[in-house]
Amino acid sequence: MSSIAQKKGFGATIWDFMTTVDHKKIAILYLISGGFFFLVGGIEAMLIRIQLAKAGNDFLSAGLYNEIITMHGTTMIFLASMPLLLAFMNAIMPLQIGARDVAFPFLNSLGFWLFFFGGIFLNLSWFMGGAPDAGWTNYASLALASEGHGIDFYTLGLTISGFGTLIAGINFLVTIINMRAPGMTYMRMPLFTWTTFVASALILLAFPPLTVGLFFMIFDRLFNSSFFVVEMGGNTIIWEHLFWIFGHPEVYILILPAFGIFSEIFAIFSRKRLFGYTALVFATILIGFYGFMVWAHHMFTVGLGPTANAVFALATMIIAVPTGIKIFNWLLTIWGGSISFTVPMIYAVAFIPSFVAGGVTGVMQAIAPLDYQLHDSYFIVAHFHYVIVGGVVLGILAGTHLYWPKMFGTMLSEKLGKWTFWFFFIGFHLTFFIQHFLGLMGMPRRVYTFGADQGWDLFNAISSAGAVFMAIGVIILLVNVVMTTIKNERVGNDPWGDGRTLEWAIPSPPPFYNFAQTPLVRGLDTFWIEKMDGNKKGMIFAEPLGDIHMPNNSIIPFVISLGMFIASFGALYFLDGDKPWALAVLIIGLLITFGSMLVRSLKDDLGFYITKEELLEDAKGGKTDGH
Amino acid sequence: MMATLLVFLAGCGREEISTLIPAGEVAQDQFNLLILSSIIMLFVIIVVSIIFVLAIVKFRRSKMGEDMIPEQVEGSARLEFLWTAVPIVLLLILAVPTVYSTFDLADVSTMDVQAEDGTSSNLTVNVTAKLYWWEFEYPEQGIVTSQELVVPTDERVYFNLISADIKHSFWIPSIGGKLDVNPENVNTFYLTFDQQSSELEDGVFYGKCAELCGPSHALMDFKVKSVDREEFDQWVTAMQSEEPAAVEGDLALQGEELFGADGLSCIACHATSGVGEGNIMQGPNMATFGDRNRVAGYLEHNEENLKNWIADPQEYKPGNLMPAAASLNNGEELTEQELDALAAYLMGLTVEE
Amino acid sequence: MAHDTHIHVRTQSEFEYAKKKRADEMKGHLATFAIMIFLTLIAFTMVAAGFSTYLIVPIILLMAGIQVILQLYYFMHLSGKGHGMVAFFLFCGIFVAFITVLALVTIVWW
Amino acid sequence: MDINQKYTPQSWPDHPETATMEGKNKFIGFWLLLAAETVTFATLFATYLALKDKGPSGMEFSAAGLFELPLVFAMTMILLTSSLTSVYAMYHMKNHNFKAMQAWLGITVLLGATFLGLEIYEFNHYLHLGFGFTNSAFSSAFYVLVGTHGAHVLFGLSWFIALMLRNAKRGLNMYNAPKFYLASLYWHFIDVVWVFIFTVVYLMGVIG
Ligand code: HEA
Ligand code: HEA
Ligand code: HEC
Ligand code: CUA
Ligand SMILES: [Cu+2]
Repeated sequence: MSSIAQKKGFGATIWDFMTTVDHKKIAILYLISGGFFFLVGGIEAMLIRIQLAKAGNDFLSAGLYNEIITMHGTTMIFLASMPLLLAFMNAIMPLQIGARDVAFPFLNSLGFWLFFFGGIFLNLSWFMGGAPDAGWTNYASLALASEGHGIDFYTLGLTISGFGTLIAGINFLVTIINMRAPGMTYMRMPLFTWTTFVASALILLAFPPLTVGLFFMIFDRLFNSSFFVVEMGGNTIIWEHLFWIFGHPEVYILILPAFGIFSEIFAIFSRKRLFGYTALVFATILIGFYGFMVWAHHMFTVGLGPTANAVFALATMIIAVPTGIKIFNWLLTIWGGSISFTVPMIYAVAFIPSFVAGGVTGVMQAIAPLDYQLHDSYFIVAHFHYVIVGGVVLGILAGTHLYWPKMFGTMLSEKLGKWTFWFFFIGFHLTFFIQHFLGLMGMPRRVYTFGADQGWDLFNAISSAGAVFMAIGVIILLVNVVMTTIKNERVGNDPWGDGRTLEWAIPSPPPFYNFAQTPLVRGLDTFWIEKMDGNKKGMIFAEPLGDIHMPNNSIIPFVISLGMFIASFGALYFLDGDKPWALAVLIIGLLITFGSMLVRSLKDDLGFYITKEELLEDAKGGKTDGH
Repeated sequence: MMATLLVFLAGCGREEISTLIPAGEVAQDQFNLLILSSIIMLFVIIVVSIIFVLAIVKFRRSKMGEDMIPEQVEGSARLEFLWTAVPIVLLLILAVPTVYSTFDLADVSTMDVQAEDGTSSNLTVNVTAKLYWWEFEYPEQGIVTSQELVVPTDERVYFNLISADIKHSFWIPSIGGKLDVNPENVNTFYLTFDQQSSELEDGVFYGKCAELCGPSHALMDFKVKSVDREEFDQWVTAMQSEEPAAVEGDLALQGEELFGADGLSCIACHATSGVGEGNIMQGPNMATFGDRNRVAGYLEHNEENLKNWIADPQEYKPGNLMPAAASLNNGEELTEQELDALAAYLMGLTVEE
Repeated sequence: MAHDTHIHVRTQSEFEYAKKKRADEMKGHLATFAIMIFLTLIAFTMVAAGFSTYLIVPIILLMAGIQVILQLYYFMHLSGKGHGMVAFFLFCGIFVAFITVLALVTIVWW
Repeated sequence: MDINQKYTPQSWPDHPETATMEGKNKFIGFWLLLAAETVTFATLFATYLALKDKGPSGMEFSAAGLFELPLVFAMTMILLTSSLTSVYAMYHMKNHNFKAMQAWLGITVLLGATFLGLEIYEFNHYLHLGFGFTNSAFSSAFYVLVGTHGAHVLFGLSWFIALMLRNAKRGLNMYNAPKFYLASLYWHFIDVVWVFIFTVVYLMGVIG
């Protein structure tokens, strides 16, 4: 079943994607669905900005507005940013460490489908009686009081997709621990692999508190328990703690892989080795570590008392140090380099001032007494969009341009790319810079309207205008994707010409087994080393050409996730009284899930072999090897 | 530069609500922290920007030549040390006032201190947040008001905050930072009001609910009247007089009738006397309605808005807990005349002369 | 990858030695088990005997801690070869677990 | 790896659970999962401690009044012993003695099932007393914490049983050795959690 035997046709392609366990195809699935959700979240953002464009606007009703901000935040964080980053991790990380696939290809597929069905489930709330409306933080007292099933869609949907993410995290960790090519020591791993590693570790330890919190919420709302019911002795602050014990590491789960992408870009397009590689690695680990000790900075105004506030304030400030180390090492990387301003590079360059601006406002918020003023005001909205849009989204856009040729074998247009950049970048600052001042001028966040008597009209109008620029930028990107896909000009191994790491040593897109022979790694930036040594092949090999063992495709992950999806509807309507079928649906769903898990564990799935002959055949098939 | 920028921006915000124009000691402390941290942050941004701009200007490929392969530098321990140490120093500068202020602002030890004559020396207000409105009880004075907080200037006022339903957050931007109003426990803090609100264009400071609490979260406003101690004492005395001021005029008398138990029973939820305890009635206390700055906390204070509100409260604050007048009137809409009467009555409720 | 595991047949003496080592190890496990039972007995007895709460709580928590270490290091071979990363992550987990518990018993407030 | 490859005690490797790449992956992945489970249970414990004895005013049940130690003591002893028996099973697995391994696993399963039976009895007893899941924050936290542990026991038992049945005819090989090993790790982990449950919930509960 080498590439020669691949079936064609639309139905077959769909089936292939539904059953695939190949990390590169799963990456594409993540990219498409994450991209889709990004558009959904973006449209929600546009609705927000339209509503706030002028004082007393009645474009959206109060209740609907709350649903939209909740879904905007939830969608962007859980269903857009994270999967898009997981897409790059899947596509690139195994290549960077010279592996044939991730450690658990089957689980990789399961992780994707769980995320996907969770996301769909969450968004179906729009069509089934209303979306969640208690903010993406879903604070317990409001969430329990919320009518309808919106909150239940939130809790169940996030539970399912959370499991998917947890599986992905474990998978990447094991891959990096166990599957590195010979010679690829930890301190030779590319920075994107490192950030994937740390982000996955954060996923591993941060998602359980969220899941437990979500379960409490599910039990409270659907099965009458009383974790958060104050009259019954419950305590809503527990939810806040659990949410933020998860929530703060979560923002580093988002930013670290983006840091990784930028690290690659700075090195590639300055033609220079990363300055202070070791420092960058340790800064990454430190950020991950501190990330677990600062969550209560989201809760300064809760009333935890001055001791707790002071401790968490100081702990939070410390994070500026490792982050600063990263910033300065990047600056020193481009310093003395030979900078080529390709699209990925302009994103990376633009990221530095944007992110620093967002980071320093974070440190201001860490000053607890000052945060009493800033908390829940538009200053916060400005802060986190600066770090998220100026860090994570720019990282995703940069990564899209950088890795597009590796994933699809064709380049995105540089010219359109620059247009996207300028629209998006200008729009971004226009939208969010001014929001700092709105916050300082007393505007609370999460307000669906504001009076003309508050003095916030002008700045809100400017902010809304900026959002339009961002939307134009995104639309140009879509046009770019469509046009270059139609043109489909094929590229070689190293389309940027200055690739440094292993993924650039193999064809774009790589064959499904990645490396015909496992490479031997001789140092940091191994492809660069080989290139400099004049090695035409771009790598040396650790093993002779031989048979390759590959896993079989499977539909089971899809079915397991589908079962959970169905069961969730049962759980959702379980206590409704007028819906006796709910229990049946719950049981059927669980049966599908557990049944398919049983099939999986009873049926041995030993994979198959690609023979040496097939590999040789494939190599002759004429994949170009770059310039 | 940041400071001048802030001064410039202060012109943009409204003094009733902007944190940039502090009108109380607490807000002033916080504003000072804002300035201090802004300067430090600006310094950080400038340093980064200088290196950044120099780098991207000096080292473009068009200048370096297409084939130039830069030296592959590994790093520099000295530089690493430098940019670890300098931020730490900057953070230490921030850390000291942070810790000091955190404890200072949380210090309520003088709250129950008794003066010589046995009365408590500082004013305490019990704030109850309810779905979209605020109630202020003055326990030592034995009075209750709602929607508008009245406080003396130039002294510490202590607040006990509790929610009657879900979580809210109590915020008067120009007076001081917010504190959450939780359902399970009382939060306590203090504020000082250094300016009389009558000097403001609108005559009141604006207070906000700062925690998402449902559809009308955006409208859960309250107003603050800060007056000097003398005036405050007068106000308290007026509130304490058992009998509400006599109702004058036929229309208003008809309104009183409608409002009462034999009419629409508005009185079941709305007390009209300021004497009493907090957190008992389902609706706002009306004793000072005529003196208010707004209707329902945010609508301009005129009869038109008042009548509209009474006729259909949901239209103005979606999800609030006041029933539409029709449902109190056996399903029939109130006539224009009845609304006029209610409005006349309510507008006449006042304790100021 | 997986397919290249080669099979190594041991000589008789190698085999005997390995077997003996395992048997010794098993004896150690039995001793570990005895200690665990003993610790449990102490814990229950202390409570049954009704000592002061301030005395009991730290001691039974200590007993629990020791038992966990015994389980991890003896029954689950956490110090064994190839457990380095695993132990690191487990301790990270324990660290997060610890601060979570600490936070919820101290600053949910009251 | 060939699933039909037959081994003798002599050719059986010292660490069959990590002798193959798949085995090693599973091994590491499973330990990572246990790290995540540690956090999960910590969260449950933390919530339980925060909500201990919290309930509506006039709540009838508190930890000190409810829990009875003799039953818990019996359950503890049974579960601890089952930990030992699973160690025996692994001992025989390393010796490539399939029959003995299955036998010890069988004993482990029996002990585990007894434990679970007692736990069900205990819950049932509380329910009869009127201490239900929805009574109070305390009851919710109690049932969810101890119940989650019970669910883990149930899962562990099912896992053992499935492995024993599935491999009854095949004997030990490199493909299933890691699975047996992981199941036994899981069983130890369950025991670890129980140590904290009996200490924190029951012992500390009884002393108030
Ligand atoms: C990618 C996401 C991301 C990132 C990276 C960060 C990074 C940081 N965040 Fe942010 N944050 C969010 C996403 C993020 N945040 C979100 C989504 C919220 C709101 C959630 C909600 O309520 O809905 C939030 C809210 C939030 C709050 C709560 C505010 C409130 O609600 O009251 C605080 C308070 O301390 C905070 C602090 C910080 C700090 C100190 C950093 C630091 O990591 C920043 C470090 C970086 C730098 C400081 C710049 C570079 C450093 C140098 C150049 C060195 C020199 C610098 C100094 C000496 C200062 N953040
Ligand atoms: C990854 C996270 C992320 C991202 C990328 C964004 C992106 C944006 N966000 Fe938001 N945001 C959050 C996370 C994020 N946000 C969170 C967590 C909250 C808090 C929620 C809460 O309070 O609970 C929030 C809240 C929030 C608010 C505050 C709402 C309030 O408090 O009342 C605002 C207001 O301006 C806003 C605006 C925007 C804008 C304009 C963008 C823009 O950058 C968006 C740019 C994207 C587009 C413009 C896409 C446009 C697409 C098209 C036009 C597609 C065309 C369609 C087809 C061809 C099909 N966001
Ligand atoms: C079930 C209780 C209830 C009844 C009966 C009721 N109200 Fe209200 N009323 C409320 C509540 C609750 C609010 C606060 C709503 C908010 O701001 O969210 C309120 C607010 C008001 C306000 C605005 C208060 C302010 O301080 O600005 C007015 C005026 C008012 N009610 C008049 C009336 C009149 C007139 C009637 C009788 C026709 C009436 N109410 C009957 C509960 C009630
Ligand atoms: Cu009350 Cu928002
Ligand atoms: Cu945070």
